[in-house]
Amino acid sequence: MSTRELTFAQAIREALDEELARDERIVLFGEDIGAWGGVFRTTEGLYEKYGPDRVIDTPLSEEGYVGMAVGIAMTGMHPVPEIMFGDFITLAMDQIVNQAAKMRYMTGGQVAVPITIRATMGGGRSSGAQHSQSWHAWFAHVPGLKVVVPSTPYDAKGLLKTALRDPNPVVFFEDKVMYHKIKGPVPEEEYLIPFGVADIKREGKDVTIIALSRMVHTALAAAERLAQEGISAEVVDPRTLTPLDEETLVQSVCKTGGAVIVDEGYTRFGITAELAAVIAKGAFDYLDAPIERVGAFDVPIPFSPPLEFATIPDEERIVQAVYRILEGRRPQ
Amino acid sequence: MSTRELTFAQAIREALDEELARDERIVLFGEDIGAWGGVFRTTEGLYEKYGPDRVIDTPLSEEGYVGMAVGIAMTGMHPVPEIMFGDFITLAMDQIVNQAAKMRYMTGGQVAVPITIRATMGGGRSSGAQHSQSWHAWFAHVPGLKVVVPSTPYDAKGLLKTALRDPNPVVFFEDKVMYHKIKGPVPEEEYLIPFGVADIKREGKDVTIIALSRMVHTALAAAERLAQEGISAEVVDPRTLTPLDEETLVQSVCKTGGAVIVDEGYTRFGITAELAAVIAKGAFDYLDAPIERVGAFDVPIPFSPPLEFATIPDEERIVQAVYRILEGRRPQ
Amino acid sequence: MTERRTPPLEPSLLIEMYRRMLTIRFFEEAVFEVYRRGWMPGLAHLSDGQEATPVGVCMALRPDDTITSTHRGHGHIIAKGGQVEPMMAEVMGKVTGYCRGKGGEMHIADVSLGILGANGIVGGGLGIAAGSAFTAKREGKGRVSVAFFGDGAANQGLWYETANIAVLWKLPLIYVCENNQYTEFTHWKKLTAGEGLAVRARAMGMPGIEVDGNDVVAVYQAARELVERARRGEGPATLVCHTIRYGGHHVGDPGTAYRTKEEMEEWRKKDPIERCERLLLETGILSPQAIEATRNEIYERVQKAVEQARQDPFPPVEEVYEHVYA
Amino acid sequence: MTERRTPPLEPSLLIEMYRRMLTIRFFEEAVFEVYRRGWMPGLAHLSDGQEATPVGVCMALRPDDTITSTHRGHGHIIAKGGQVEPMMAEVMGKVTGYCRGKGGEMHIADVSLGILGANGIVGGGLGIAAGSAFTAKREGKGRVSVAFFGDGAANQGLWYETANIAVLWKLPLIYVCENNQYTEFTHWKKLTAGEGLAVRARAMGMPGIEVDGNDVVAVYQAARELVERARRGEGPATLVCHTIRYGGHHVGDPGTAYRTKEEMEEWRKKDPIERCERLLLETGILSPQAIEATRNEIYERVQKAVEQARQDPFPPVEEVYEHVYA
Ligand SMILES: Cc1ncc(C[n+]2csc(CCOP(=O)(O)OP(=O)(O)O)c2C)c(N)n1
Ligand SMILES: Cc1ncc(C[n+]2csc(CCOP(=O)(O)OP(=O)(O)O)c2C)c(N)n1
Ligand SMILES: [Mg+2]
Ligand SMILES: [Mg+2]
Repeated sequence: MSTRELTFAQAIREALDEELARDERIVLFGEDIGAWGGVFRTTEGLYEKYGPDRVIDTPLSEEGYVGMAVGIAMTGMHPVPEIMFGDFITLAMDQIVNQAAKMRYMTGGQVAVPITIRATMGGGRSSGAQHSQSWHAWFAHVPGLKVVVPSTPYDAKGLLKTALRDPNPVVFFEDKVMYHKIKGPVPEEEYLIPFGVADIKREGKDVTIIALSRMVHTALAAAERLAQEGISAEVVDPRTLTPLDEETLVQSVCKTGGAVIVDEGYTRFGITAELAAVIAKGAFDYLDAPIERVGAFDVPIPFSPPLEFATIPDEERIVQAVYRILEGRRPQ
Repeated sequence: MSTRELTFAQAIREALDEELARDERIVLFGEDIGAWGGVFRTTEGLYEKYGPDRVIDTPLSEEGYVGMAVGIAMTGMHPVPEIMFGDFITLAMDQIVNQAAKMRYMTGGQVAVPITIRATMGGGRSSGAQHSQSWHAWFAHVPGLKVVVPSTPYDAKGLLKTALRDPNPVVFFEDKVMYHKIKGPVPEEEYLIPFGVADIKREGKDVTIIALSRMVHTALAAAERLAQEGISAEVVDPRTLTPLDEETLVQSVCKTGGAVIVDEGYTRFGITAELAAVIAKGAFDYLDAPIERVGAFDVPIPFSPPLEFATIPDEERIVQAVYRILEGRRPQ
Repeated sequence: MTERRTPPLEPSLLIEMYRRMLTIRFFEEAVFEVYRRGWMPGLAHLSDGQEATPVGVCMALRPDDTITSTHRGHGHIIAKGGQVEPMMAEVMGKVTGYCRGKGGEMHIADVSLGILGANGIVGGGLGIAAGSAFTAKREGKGRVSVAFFGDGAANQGLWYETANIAVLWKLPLIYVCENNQYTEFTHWKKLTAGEGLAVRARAMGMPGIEVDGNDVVAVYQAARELVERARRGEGPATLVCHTIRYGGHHVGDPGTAYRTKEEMEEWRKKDPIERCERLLLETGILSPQAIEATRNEIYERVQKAVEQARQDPFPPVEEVYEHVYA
Repeated sequence: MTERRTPPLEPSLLIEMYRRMLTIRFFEEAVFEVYRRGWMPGLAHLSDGQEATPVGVCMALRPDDTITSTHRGHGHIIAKGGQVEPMMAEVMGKVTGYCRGKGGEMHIADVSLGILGANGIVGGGLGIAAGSAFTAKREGKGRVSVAFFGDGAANQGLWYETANIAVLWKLPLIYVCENNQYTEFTHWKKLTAGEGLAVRARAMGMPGIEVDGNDVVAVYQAARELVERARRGEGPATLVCHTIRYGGHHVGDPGTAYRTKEEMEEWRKKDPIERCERLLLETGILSPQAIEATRNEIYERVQKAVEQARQDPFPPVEEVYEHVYA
């Protein structure tokens, strides 16, 4: 297998490109995704290659074009609406939650609704409170949806290709800060990554750090720092939230006896809560200290950099959480 | 103090009535809440009493009238938009999450946004997948909002009056099954219930059942059954999710050593996850068995009664969860 | 004998329209009875009185054309070819229902007939309808998509957003607004600014036509023209049909508190089925005996559907986890 | 000496318009420079070229009238009386900013001046504007509410929903659509069906007026009429102002890929500030020297604001938890 280094954005683009070529039922929709190539360049060149009938610029009408995508999916195509900033997904909630997620069930299995909704997430760009949010927890709470939160170019490509072949609505969250900053190896050969399979991004034995999307990189940096101090942290990336690979998460914590859960979404009633609850139960007899949750501060994301950076989980907060676990560890 | 028995709907109506009389900045908005008195009769007679300028029928435009409420609140009034079925709140998500919840923060504290959004929740009425959902977990995840989930007429009235005096956006969830079925004592005299104070609905010592909204009654029935078997269950009702009275929940579990958490929302990434995570941490050294979570099945709510009733937590599921905890209890 | 009127349409077409309208009427009356007797769970939203609109529109459609329906959807489904037996079973939550009891009264669908679901979110189906029109255009086979919705739904932003896109992309989409005068319990004029949806549609750049929604022939003729136009690739249109529902907003509402007796009597004079019956008689297409026989036949069928549905089993509890994902 | 033109408006008013437009222009140019030098975090959305619209509209307003602004909002804020010093500090995320650095470039607000916030959700402020109009009507003091938004925002369903309500309830609301020809990188005609928002507004039952958005006098006169009408209780209106932004969609976009040089040259000929300058000279309201002095004065003020903002501190980290709740 030959590999190259691709950025996160390039990996996304390549997945779209390959699947557009493979399956002509796939159609992309979004604001300025066509001639302009997408504000984050994830659709660059696709308009030229597949034409205005496959890569479609929409009016500024999120509810409208996501709603249309539901009908397009129900009539045999596979639409891929893009939500430029995940913050705007609020406008399309009804169509995603009450329409896309339920149509199969409400019809007693008569239809499939293959939609891949691509949405961004993540702060740290000084974009203010309405362009920095991460709402993946909402969708993980909705039956009928699948939720994907890739952390590397490799995962992004493999998981997006899987989404584009899935007969169900998938909400695919891309951390916009990773688009051009995160590079990684991606094989030339085609590959798919199944949903529901967590990935151990770093092996370790003293503590488990569970992290997703961009926070995986922050967790890996924290693990590196901890390694210098002789602490061996395992970093586990669930990769998809629905389905969730509970087994791998629980097993890792059973092995290490401690868990720090890291997510860029808000802490309260967020991703870290579910993962903590699952692990607290699954690894009940193995936990040596309370699970630590590291999420965004529960405040609208502020613009000013010193404030914004304080709200988003960083290496330091993860390291401190690990310290708390190791201190709290009961004598064995 | 003299008390009467009021239904849940009557208690809501009385809170609205008293506050409309007290504060003329309060204005109610919603679909058929005026001359018709509301499809659940919670605004009955208010139109006649306060007139069409205070109790206002809106077009079928949830995004529009909730959006307007934000501007009304920012200019000194206290609007009370009603979402007839909580399922429709999807349509107003942007205005609630990106506007109401953030305006104060984004302006550096220049404005307050006193909105009380009344929304229903709850299934069990054979209303189908789009008229039975309970989305309170979403809002509890959003900084800037407060979330109230009353379980009794007494709590509903006292908490709604507090909401109507709160300078912040409050999402107030009323389980529609309780409106006419649940009756309880309500004092004639005025009273308020502060946010963030959990209420122990039944004292017990063997296990803690945490439940909210209508599930409190299901939990109380389960506790009654358990009592017959000699098991003493404490039932704790958090009453508000934001702010959350973590201390009372944790203390109860420290006392009993076991927790069952019951909520009518979906289980995955829902309310039970946060409460479980908070308790698993706060009562880490006191838990004798893993926390049990009892939520709705993770499926769109089905119409057919045998299916629908299976999805919603009932007495039996709570009792079984308690059994699992007591069996799993380690020798002390 | 008096002079016979000339039939405005093919006799076979008129007969089929009559049959479908009757089926809707008897179905709705049966559902009311089923509700009254406690044989169904929940509530039902009936469309008796409004029969001419769905039938007039759907008779202008091909089998492969699609429709989206509403909370008041039984008529749309029958008009597009839905069968009363699995409909009635669905109303009662039985496993033999169109949706195996999972959808219920408000969500009956037969996707194989091009019925892309009914919607409990008022206006919620407009996106689906526009999406189906997108696929239809892509397929290039002249298929069209129809969105049924009410006067209340017409004030939802989704209409505006999809209308803009449909005109821009020339989608074969017909918006059929059934103006039954009320949005729940409030008159549409209290909730609708300006002259209504037909005028708004024109401002969006598409034809906006209004017809007597109780005249099945008029509805058919207007729909046909707009459908043919859409098939030719000339884009979307809006058809507003003025009508009334005889019953309340749902079976628990007598419908009398906000509407006057006089108002309803005026509407009863314009009953779509009686008008169609008169036409069939006056044109000699059907004899009084044939009318009687047709009524009996359809009535019996609906009653049998009720009896059968009552016998049918509820879905087994194991099915609760099925059909969440494909 | 040539004949002098008669001033179309009070000289003092014209001077104030000129000053505000200049302030906007110099402010935007300064922000660009601040961005280029890396003195601000994030991006900025500039409105140079569009100055006549906010100024023409806001000069028709009273201090207690409110406006809602957009992601491209600096002009609205200055036009409504906002001060460049706390604006520039906000752009740089400093604690001395209007919003203590929490809002940022896209969310500058001074509620005491009736500026009810700018919005990063395109179209998201329309509800707030309609709500303010509701309160204004309730207060009965003739106050009006103005919603600024772009040609792109005009396709959001929220416009439709609030327009319906505003007409029904006769709210004193002026929708001001700044059609700067582009929604990000796509021409508005590719995204807008029909003839545009003015026509749609009329279909909703309110006046829909279009003006040359680069002619501050024309904008003022049109706005004034609609504002006075609203003050009299005659309800909402829509004013579409045609204009252009000189720069890109944001400071990182040169704005050249999707617009031609010729197109931009045509627009430059219609520069709102030059036109106003010519008017001031031709009417003798200001001498060339006075023009020069005004330009220098305002330029200096903006430069000083930049210097000061650079010195100002960031907010202390403790403030992160403040202002979530009141
Ligand atoms: C989004 C949404 N809002 C409110 C409701 C509650 N509701 C059900 S039917 C209805 C009125 C619908 O009026 P119209 O569109 O005219 O249809 P009709 O009932 O007259 O057939 C309302 C408000 C709903 N189901 N969905
Ligand atoms: C709801 C929403 N969708 C998309 C965007 C991304 N976006 C920012 S500005 C813009 C174009 C806005 O166009 P217009 O309303 O014409 O305003 P202009 O930028 O031309 O001033 C878009 C699509 C957004 N901020 N909000
Ligand atoms: Mg109606
Ligand atoms: Mg524009």
